[in-house]
Amino acid sequence: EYYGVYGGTYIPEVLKSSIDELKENFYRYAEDKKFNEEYKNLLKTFVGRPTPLYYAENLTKKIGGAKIFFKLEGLANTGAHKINNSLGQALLAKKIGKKRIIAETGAGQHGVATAAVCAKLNLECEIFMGEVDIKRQRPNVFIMEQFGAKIHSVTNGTKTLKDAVNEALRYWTKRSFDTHYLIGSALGPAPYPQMVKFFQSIIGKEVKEQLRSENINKPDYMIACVGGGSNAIGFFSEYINDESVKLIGVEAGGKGIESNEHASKISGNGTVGIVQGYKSKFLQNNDGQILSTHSISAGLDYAGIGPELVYLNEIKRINFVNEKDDEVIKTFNFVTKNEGIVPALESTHAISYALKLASNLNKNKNIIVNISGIGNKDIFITAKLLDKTNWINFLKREVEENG
Amino acid sequence: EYYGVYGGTYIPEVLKSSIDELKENFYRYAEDKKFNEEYKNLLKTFVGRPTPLYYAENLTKKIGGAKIFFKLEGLANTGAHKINNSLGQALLAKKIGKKRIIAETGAGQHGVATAAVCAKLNLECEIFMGEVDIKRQRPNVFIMEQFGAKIHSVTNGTKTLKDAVNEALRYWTKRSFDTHYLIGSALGPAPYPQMVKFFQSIIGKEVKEQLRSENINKPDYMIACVGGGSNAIGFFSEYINDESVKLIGVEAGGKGIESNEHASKISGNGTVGIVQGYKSKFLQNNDGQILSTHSISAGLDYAGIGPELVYLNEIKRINFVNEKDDEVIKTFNFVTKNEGIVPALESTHAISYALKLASNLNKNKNIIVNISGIGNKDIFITAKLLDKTNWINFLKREVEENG
Amino acid sequence: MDKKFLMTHLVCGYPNLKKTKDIIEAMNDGGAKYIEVQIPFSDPIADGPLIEDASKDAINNQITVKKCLDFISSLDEKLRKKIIIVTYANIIFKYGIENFVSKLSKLKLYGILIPDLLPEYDEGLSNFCNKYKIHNILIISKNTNLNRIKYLNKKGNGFFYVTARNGITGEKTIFNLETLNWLKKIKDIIIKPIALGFGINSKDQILKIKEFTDIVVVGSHFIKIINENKNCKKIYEVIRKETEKLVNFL
Amino acid sequence: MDKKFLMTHLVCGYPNLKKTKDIIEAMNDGGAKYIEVQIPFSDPIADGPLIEDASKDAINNQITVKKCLDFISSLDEKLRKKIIIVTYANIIFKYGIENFVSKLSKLKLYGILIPDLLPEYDEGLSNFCNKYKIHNILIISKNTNLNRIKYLNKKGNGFFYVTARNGITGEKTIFNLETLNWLKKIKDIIIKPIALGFGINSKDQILKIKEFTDIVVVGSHFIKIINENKNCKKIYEVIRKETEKLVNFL
Repeated sequence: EYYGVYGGTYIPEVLKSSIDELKENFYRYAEDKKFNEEYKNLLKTFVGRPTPLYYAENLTKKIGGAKIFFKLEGLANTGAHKINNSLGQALLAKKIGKKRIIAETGAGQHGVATAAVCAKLNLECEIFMGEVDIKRQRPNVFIMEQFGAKIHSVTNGTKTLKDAVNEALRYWTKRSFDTHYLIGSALGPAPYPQMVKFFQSIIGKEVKEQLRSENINKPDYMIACVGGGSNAIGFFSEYINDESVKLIGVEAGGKGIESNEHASKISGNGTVGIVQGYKSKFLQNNDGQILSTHSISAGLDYAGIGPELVYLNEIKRINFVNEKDDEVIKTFNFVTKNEGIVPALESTHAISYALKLASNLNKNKNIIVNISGIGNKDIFITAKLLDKTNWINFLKREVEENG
Repeated sequence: EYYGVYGGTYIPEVLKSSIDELKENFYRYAEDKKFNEEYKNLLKTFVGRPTPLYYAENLTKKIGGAKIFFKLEGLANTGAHKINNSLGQALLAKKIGKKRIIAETGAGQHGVATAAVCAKLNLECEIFMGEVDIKRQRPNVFIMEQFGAKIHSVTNGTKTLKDAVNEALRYWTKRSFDTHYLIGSALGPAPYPQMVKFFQSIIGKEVKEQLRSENINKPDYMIACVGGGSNAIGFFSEYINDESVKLIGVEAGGKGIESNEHASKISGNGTVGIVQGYKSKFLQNNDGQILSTHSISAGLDYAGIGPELVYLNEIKRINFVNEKDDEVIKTFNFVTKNEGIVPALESTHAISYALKLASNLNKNKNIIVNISGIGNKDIFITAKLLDKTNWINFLKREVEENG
Repeated sequence: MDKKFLMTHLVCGYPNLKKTKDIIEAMNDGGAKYIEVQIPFSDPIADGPLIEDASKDAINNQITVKKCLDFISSLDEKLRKKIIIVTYANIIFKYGIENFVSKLSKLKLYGILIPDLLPEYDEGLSNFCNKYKIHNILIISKNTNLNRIKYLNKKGNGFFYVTARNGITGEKTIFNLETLNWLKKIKDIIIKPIALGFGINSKDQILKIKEFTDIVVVGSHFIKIINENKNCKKIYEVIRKETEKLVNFL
Repeated sequence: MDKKFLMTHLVCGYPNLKKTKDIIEAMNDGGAKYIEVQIPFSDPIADGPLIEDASKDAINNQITVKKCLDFISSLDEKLRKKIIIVTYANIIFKYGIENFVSKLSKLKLYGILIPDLLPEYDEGLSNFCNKYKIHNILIISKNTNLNRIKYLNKKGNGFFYVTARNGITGEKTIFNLETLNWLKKIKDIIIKPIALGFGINSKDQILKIKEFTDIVVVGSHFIKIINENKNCKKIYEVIRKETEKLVNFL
């Protein structure tokens, strides 16, 4: 349950029995052949796996260094890697006999993935989302509602992701007997970090197999963006024990570390704490109060990070860097124009660093970047930044013609 | 070049040599092993094929008749089947030595797919789009521009799709020596219907293979929506010669055939004509003037239809029906809630009919529905209809905070 | 050098049938040898915005194929003999191609020009034209290679419409040496007269090209003048004077 | 039947430190046996909206851990001995758990209650509490099974806080027969006194439960009263009277 000193199970007594039940069931089903077959079959037919491993030939040539590959998680159903975990946990919850799934969501991707899976598996679904996020992320809220999910507007605290987590935990303390709390990142009390990694490790497994069919022995570098870190830990999973593969996590540099408007826990100024059930690094003040964070990408905009990543950084297995909002937007432009792929802003952080790295490496090296999601979801951010007049005029027209 | 009396090459003299060149090259490359390998590799790594064949178990159980399967084309890169054809034609154009791709687009899906492919293949890309459509479909315009495409606003005629086709044809008459016109549906002058079918037939081929691994000998029914008909003809392709497989095309019933606000050429009141380069059925008046059409789904909102489909209907190989806007919206609700999949409004026409059909069939029958695209693109239509107040308030907020 | 002729162009029903009558008579009186009367079609892929917009206006003003033909039948026979009907495949297909050609024949019109019907896919048009003695005007474009020109030469039964550049109607054409040499080659192959068109509107152009052609086509230029004068009561005078002016350059 | 005691609750620094002083003295003077002083934390997962909002207010008003501890050290020793510090793991972890416990010891406080530190994962809290003679209040919830209650019984060194239902602070609890039977079972196992809390605010409730517990906890109810009287100059009187009233039900 611990990675070095990180991880653990820091929960109220009222949740102890549910967490114990979950632990026991997770470790049992993780070994269960039938469960794994059912999971894999749904990954194939419902999620659309395997997602491609794609050679970004144009970027490689323009940069003129290492070969750059993308793992295109954004082609999964609901547009991101999140569904790997949502599907796995929901299936597990169904096996245990739970009737209802609750989940927190910030930007909405985890909520959308979870709502989709619940529709598929005939589970009730309630999503906790900060009031501020609900207002900002209406397209995702709409999709969740279409999937039949009930949205709880969280009006406590800062009314964003961390408060949605708190509220989901509180709700869980009341209903854990028939309800599974489906955490969306590799964090929270054990067994969540282990469980989320388990379900996201499909990404790394596919990479390994796909590299084999490209006749590449192994990656030289693997790069993933890190908010909570579920895409990163799943993507890295197969290679953590192979030290010849360099692993790099890219955090949200926001407006720069010195500005304190960022979400970089490891490469920035996070410190060790125990929050929301787990011990890890958090952006917090000297008293231990959690700070508000900033990132252009809603999916990275969170004060905590998965405990295993912190540990793997501490033992120097994963290196962490960060990329700033403005660099990310530049990279977004560059990638869409040259590859015909729209990366999520989250994933664009990883690409942004990969491009810098590639230019300093020999052509016989290869870099694999996890494109954790597709960027169409970000249009209300990117269009506003890159095409403001047309976009605002379009929205005005929509309002005028239908208001 | 003809299917019965339909098809042909009805073009101005100025295009004759380009069409001849294209015909010759298409038939040559269609047989070329290296070309096909390159195409298939890109389908795998860039498009994300194969797309899943998915058993819609919940719908099947609720309906209580035939088994319903979905072919999930919406999980392809850029969210629809359109890219199969865009990729194939662009690759062909590149082989022929063209430097530039032009394409028409209505709702924008074909434009987005074509722009993506051009970014990938380093081809210049110019997209013709009606002024009215540009205003309505800003999200797709934004994505195309991100891919580096130049958008031509078409201000002639009704300023919508058919005028974009006209304008693209006109532009092509000037620049055909270095420019390929990438038509997005299985229509236009030969060899376009043949070529688009060829590139879209990957859908049918995959279905055949996927059924085999499900131990299903063949489909009993195949259902696809039909605007121009490229998803339908590609999806049906493997089974056209097997008359035991019933093929059904579902057209846009709009507000009902009797209202004359629809886009149903075969099941509605289309008549034979020669327009935009091909002989087929069109919605037109007694003089042969093309009528404006209506559908809730922009992708079906076109007055023409592929000539092969008309022929296959005439010889009673494909049956055509239509579904109305309001039925489609009901089905959209039903499918999202029960399957965790968001079908494009186009494809929802096909599902809508499939549900009716399934209920009258025995449980040992199976129906495969082509889900030609994912419905997230329709949010500006669906959210307005299904969640108007929240949606308009959201847009207002976006305008106010950024205007 | 032989006498050269002018062919003019108008869209039937634009701005309305009454003015169409003024215009066609003005062209006739001004000395045009041939007059292209375009029956409007909703999707004219070979035309530029001027002709498309005029067509759209006419259709919106309830012009129909029948009204066009009735209008033409109301004209003097002498004038009718100058008329070449220009329209798109779908219009005559919907009408019935044989019916349409026979109708033109009854009206004693000169010919027909359908830009989207190539001889290989013409739905019997050339046969019907032969049968009913209507000239079927074929187009030769700058993309048409010599072999194909020879082929077309055999197919056409009227003069040939040579488009002096790629693209559509209504855009300016520059006649450089290469184009003029190309025109010479065509004249060597084509036995029938040729009409040279696309973007001709100035004295300079006409003087440059008249030795290479039998007929000079001025199309969109007239649409533009009609457009500018559509509310003018003296449209007859304007068009007649312009026609006379152009004829005088020949 | 033994004498029963009241434990009250307040958030340190809410609405401000001056009023906190009035409130804590009022509770003391009103007859509370124990007073929970909650050091605010930004993300209190075991608390309902009342305590969370009070915590947020206090933090926004620049309350810090140091200010809380300084405030407590300014109180009379007799009062301090009644105090149980309630806060979350991160606050004491950041401070240093041993330092924190030793500080409480120096201040002669009664105990500490950290809802998100279970004995199995308590970062040494119980050891430090034993070392520095501070009572470590453990929680028993309705989900805690009998085996675990036996385990906790061995781990705690102060009284046990029994939450009378699932969920979080501040919601009303209904004491039915099943709950009362459950409480009896707990009393059979737990040697140390128990404090029963979560949603207690009425005479009825208190009369119903007092035979099953040693200490009755009234928490969110006080936060609500403080909230309603936060601008009232007579907050001391209000709180003291409420405390006296509740004590009299016991």
